[in-house]
Amino acid sequence: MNLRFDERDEAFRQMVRSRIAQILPWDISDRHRRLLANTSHLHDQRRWFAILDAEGWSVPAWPVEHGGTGWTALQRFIFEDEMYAADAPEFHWIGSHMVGPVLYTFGSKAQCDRFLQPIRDGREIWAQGFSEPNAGSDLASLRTQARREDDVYIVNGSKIWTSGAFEADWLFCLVKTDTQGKPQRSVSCLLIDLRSPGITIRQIRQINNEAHLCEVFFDDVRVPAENLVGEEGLGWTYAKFLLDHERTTSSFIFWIKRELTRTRELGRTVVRNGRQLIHDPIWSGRLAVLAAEIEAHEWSVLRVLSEESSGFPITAAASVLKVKGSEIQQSITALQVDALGEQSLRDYGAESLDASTDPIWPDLYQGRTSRALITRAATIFGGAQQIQKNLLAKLALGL
Amino acid sequence: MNLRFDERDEAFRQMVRSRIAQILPWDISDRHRRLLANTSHLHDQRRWFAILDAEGWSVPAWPVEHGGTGWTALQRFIFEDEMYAADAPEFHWIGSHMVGPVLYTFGSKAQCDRFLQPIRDGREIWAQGFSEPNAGSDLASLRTQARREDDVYIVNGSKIWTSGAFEADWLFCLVKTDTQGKPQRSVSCLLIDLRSPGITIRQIRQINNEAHLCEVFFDDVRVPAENLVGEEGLGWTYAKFLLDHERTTSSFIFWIKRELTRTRELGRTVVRNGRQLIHDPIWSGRLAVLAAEIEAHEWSVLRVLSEESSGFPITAAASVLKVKGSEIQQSITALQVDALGEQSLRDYGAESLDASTDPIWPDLYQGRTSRALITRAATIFGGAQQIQKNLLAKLALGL
Amino acid sequence: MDFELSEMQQMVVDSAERLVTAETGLDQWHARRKLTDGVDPKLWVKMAELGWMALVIPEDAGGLGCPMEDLALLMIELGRGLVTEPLISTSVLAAHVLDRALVSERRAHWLGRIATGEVRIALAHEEPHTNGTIGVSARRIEDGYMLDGQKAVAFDAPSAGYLLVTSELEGTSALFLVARESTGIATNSYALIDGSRAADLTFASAHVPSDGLIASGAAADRILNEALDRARVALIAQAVGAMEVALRITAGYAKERQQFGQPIGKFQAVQHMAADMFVAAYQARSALYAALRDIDGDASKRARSVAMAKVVAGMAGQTVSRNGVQIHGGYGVTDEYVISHYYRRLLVLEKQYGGIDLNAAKLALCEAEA
Amino acid sequence: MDFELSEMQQMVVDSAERLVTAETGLDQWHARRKLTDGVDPKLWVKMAELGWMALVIPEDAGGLGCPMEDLALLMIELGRGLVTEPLISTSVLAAHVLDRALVSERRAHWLGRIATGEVRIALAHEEPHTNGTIGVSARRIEDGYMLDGQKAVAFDAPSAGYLLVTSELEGTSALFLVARESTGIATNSYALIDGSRAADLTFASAHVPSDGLIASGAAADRILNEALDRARVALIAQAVGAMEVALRITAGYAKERQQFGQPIGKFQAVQHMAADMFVAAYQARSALYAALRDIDGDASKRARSVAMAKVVAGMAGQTVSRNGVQIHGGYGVTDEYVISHYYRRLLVLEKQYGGIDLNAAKLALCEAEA
Repeated sequence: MNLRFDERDEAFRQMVRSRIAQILPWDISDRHRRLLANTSHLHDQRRWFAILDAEGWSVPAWPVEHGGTGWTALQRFIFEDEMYAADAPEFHWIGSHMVGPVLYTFGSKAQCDRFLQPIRDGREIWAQGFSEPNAGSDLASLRTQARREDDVYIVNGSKIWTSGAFEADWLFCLVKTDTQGKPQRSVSCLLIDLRSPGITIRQIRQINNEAHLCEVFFDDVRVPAENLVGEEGLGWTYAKFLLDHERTTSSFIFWIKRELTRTRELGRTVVRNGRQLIHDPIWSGRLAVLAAEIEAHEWSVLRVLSEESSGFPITAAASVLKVKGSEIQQSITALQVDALGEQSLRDYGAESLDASTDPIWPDLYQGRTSRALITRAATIFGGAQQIQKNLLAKLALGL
Repeated sequence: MNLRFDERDEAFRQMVRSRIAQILPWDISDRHRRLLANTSHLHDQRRWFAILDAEGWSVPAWPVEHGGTGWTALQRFIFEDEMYAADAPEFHWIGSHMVGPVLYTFGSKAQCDRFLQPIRDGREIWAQGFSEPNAGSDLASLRTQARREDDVYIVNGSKIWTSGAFEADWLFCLVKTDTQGKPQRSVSCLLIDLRSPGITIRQIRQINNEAHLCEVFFDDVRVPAENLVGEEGLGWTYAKFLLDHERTTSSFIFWIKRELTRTRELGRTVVRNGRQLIHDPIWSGRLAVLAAEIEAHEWSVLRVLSEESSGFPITAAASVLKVKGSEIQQSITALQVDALGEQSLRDYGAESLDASTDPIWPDLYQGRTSRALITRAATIFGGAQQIQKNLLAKLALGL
Repeated sequence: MDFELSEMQQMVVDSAERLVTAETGLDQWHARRKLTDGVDPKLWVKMAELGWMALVIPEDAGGLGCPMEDLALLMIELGRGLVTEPLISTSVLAAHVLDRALVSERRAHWLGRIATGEVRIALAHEEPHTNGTIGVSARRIEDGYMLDGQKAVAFDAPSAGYLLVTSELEGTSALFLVARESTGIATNSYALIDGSRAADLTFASAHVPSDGLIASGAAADRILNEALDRARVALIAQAVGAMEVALRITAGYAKERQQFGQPIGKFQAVQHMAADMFVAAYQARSALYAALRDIDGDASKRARSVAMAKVVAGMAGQTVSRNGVQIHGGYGVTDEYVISHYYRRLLVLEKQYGGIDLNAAKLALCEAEA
Repeated sequence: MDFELSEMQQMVVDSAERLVTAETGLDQWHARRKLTDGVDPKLWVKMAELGWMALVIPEDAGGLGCPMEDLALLMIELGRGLVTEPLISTSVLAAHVLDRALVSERRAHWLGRIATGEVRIALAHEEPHTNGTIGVSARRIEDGYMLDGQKAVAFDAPSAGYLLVTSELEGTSALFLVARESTGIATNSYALIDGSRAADLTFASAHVPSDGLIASGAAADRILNEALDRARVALIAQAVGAMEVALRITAGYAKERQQFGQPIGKFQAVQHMAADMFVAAYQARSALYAALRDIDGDASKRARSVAMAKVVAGMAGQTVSRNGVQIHGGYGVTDEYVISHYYRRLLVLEKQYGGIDLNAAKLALCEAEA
């Protein structure tokens, strides 16, 4: 065991940092800083992906033969850390972190040829159709059906909480291809063109005014059979592969570190009782404890990334990242809201504004409460906190 | 609704306060202040009960014909508040708050004649035998049996967590008198002389060095049938009566208020970084929030005492008192421990010491950590916090 | 001490319950976003007709002279219905200020206008907390005063005809009553997250006639603090009502919503989150009662009890609204489920006129100075 | 960055595991209460023979020159076994001070004695926090120094032959090495709640020879802070070990203990408390790693990382020990179940050399001054 940072990693960080500073358009990072929504601006994201693709950096984790970088896990960690620190748009997770890996692992050559490049360069954006109105945390009760007829599947049913479906191009969708069999063997993965006839998309307005989550309805939607991923009935296997593949994403570590920086800025911007808030011992005490939790959280991520061996399955450690990460997201945004006091109550609406010229409302204030509101979802989506803790008790402790 | 205090209640408080000051022996309150244990010193308690009995104040809540005071619920509240504030020993709950009420409500005249007076004057001390090694929170699985033979019951089995059994005179005991019937109709209440042959008592050393909790073993213990309370099979009814009867005791409100006073004293006694701890904004902030919680908690007790009408059963409100009361007991003792820092780590052993002459260790320090350690039991005994919350969800919310 | 409702109190509660049932709900709340100033004029008139604006105004000034307990009961009901009409600004806060600052006919005139719902008055007190902004100060001129500076987040100002403006004047405090649309006053209005409205006010050589100064020095501070504490009690009462309904809605949802083959309310984790909500809401109501006991009493005791209640109700509001959303799962963070509106309203009620943090700091200072 | 154990590390861990398995457990802990000074001399010798006292002492002074990672791994194992032998005081804290304060032969002499387990040295640094007590100050006399004043809760002092005493000297800091039984030094020994021992020390014209002053001024402060941070890391590592075992014991209990017809581990509430323990223990180990990364680096970064780890591990220790006791029910608060011993030990580990509160305040100051 040797926990000192390697000089080479530090050099890599410097290289990445200066290159991002060169290639990231100023208007993108500026807009990104004032974002009200919790997800990056899609147009900016596409532009940024195209730029990264030209650099060969848009899908660092993919195998080199599919356009990956060949970086170590720690280097990929550093790269993403720097992307966030630079206020760059984030990865479009569904395509780069889910669909891509599933396709190059289980998909056909034709699927790889058709789909991977548009993911790499941001031309095609993917959404993910897992949850259904009656199957939130309980994915075993999926009902959306795909009936095979000759060389097409006829899909009927609906999905919910499909992030960004209204502006996405494709849907990576779990469907039931077998209504008789065991739930574990009856689910398949289909790639569905979101412009197919029979698809209706409804945006759901959220607590923070965004309407990014969608409901997607399928009414006899015809999907070419070649869009089946791998084998029928193995949908669960692929979904599980995804979760195992993406062990550290749910830690939100980079997002959290960026918000920590913003919180510190807030502490120096807000003046209360004639002094900067950062000099209020109670507020800075909360900040300090949170910063300590974040430091530890970051090391938890590094441990999982490095697959540290221990007496329990690594999936348990991944659950720790999710549980702690979602808690911290909520704590840090709450601390921002508290910093702003009554000024936190302003509703900025759904659209991000131009740069502020009003000294009462510095740019930094915009989006803080919006973020805090939607962050209540951190303990809900991607497996509610309750489910995560059930899982932990079982995986790590055998309860 | 009118929430202002009545002048007459304030006058009553003054009367009680000055009378207690007159009759409470100085050595008792002095010892009581330096107590390491969580329960009052039994010898002092007996002395104090005798004094209170002479005053006619030893069992204020009992009907006047049994020696009660005829005070209103609020007056009894004030009386007890003043007892604690004066560092008097507390009531010996089991006798005065449990056995007495059960006997004068369900017991025979002979039982009342025999048992009530010695409870009133502290001559006979009672313990309570409810829990068993395999029935902690789950009282339905009691196993201690009482087999009727002519005019005696033969008792076999064991009880655990029996507070003070080693120094008590009598045991108020739940036993199974029917091994076939439904659990709800198979339990009875027996009054058992703790000096009966066949009884073995083992003291259990606790986390705070006290050994007040006991295990009581029954080996063919013969109990006269006249010591059956009420009817066979109605043990649950009587136990439930007790709980309904004692809605506010588990709030620990008076205990908590006394610890709040001590915590404030600590804040002025401890000097840290050259200033009194009370001037440390983080510590005094924690104290302030806790004091606010305690103020609200006290009003919760008053609402239950006054049987405020609301949309849910009053037993739910009583559970709130237990849940919140035990949380606060833990928070306030933790705040004391934090105040003492490294000095909180000293182990004082089990026996209270004489008044301190060492300025490093003022009397006030003694017992703080001991109290904090045993207070972990507040969320365990008398219905674990988990059980209380199950109950609340059911009673108040229908879940 | 008596927890039973008087006849008058029962009447207030019943009328409020009827109005809340008839006039609130998701559709209405969504519709209110389109009101320019956050106030539905018809609803305002109805409330005035029910006597609510007159409730705590003294009888000698045309009010009903009811105690604060009655107001709290009304506010609990309005909190249940998420009613954000600017009742507190006008009929609690401004009414108290004008009752104490004005005398004889002028007092009767203004309190009468408030009691009938004819006028709305907002407090402009808080100043922005960043560099580059300046607070309001006044200077004496020949025929009155000239005000300069800025106020931020003046609750309910967009719909108010008049403002109560706190200001520095010759080294001491001053309280002005001015028409909001006077020359030299610019209003920057915006919505808050619960759909109510607030504004920043910029005073640029704003002229106030001599009688616009209604209190100054220690009296101004005292009156303002009294009025703010009464307004805080009203906010706390609304929070209690909001929590009790959020709890009911969430328990209802937990009984209906099926996951893993049973209602989610059968899961112990959900039960415990709900139980924690219940405990919190109970505790908040108790804190409200404690504040009501002291609201007309000794100033330092009053300030302390109100701050305590603001802290307890604020923390309780967080527990209730957070657990309520959590139990609702994904639906909890949508605008389409009412629980998210309770969440936002409870956040406003926590922060308005000082959040948990500011009140805890105030109490900590009391502890240190005791 | 590499999380795999080296051969040396594996050896240390294995030997510690063996010793812990053989030498600890309830009966041993109960027996240790009767030791007068808290140290089992046989165990001490065994530990010395295993090279543990020499572990982080530089090779040029007769030590093994291992990095702090190795020490942390050893401490994790000792934490598992609730070993309270005064290893940290002597072979971490005092060893570092003497390594940095002494030179050449004298350094080799003292470090050699520590490495072989021949001597035990305790730090007397903290001063009592009440009125009526006075801290230690020194004045120069002809043939050395005279010390007066008091130290409180000097950990492990009762079994130590020597003391490292911090003192004021001519307006600056000074660090003395003195024999504990020197004339003028009175030791008031007592047990701590985990069975270890501490003492208050009263210096009344205690004479220290000239070479007893081993560092002064900024150097004394720097050396002491470095040594304390290393000791803190060792405490944190022990806490990590204690948490991991408390977790295992509790999970085991939850699988065995039946209530309401099933193991209590089947109840979701118990599962979630246990899951929270797991998360906390995981987080604590991560914090330890962060501190280890910076332990030999830049002073302010080191102090910050160690304080962070002390806070995180402190809070985690509370979660683990509190939930562990809660899941054990009544048995959790008895001396007869080991979980209560983990509870007490984790409380000591949290508070020793600064608890959550002091370290959080230190970090808050860093935030403000950054």
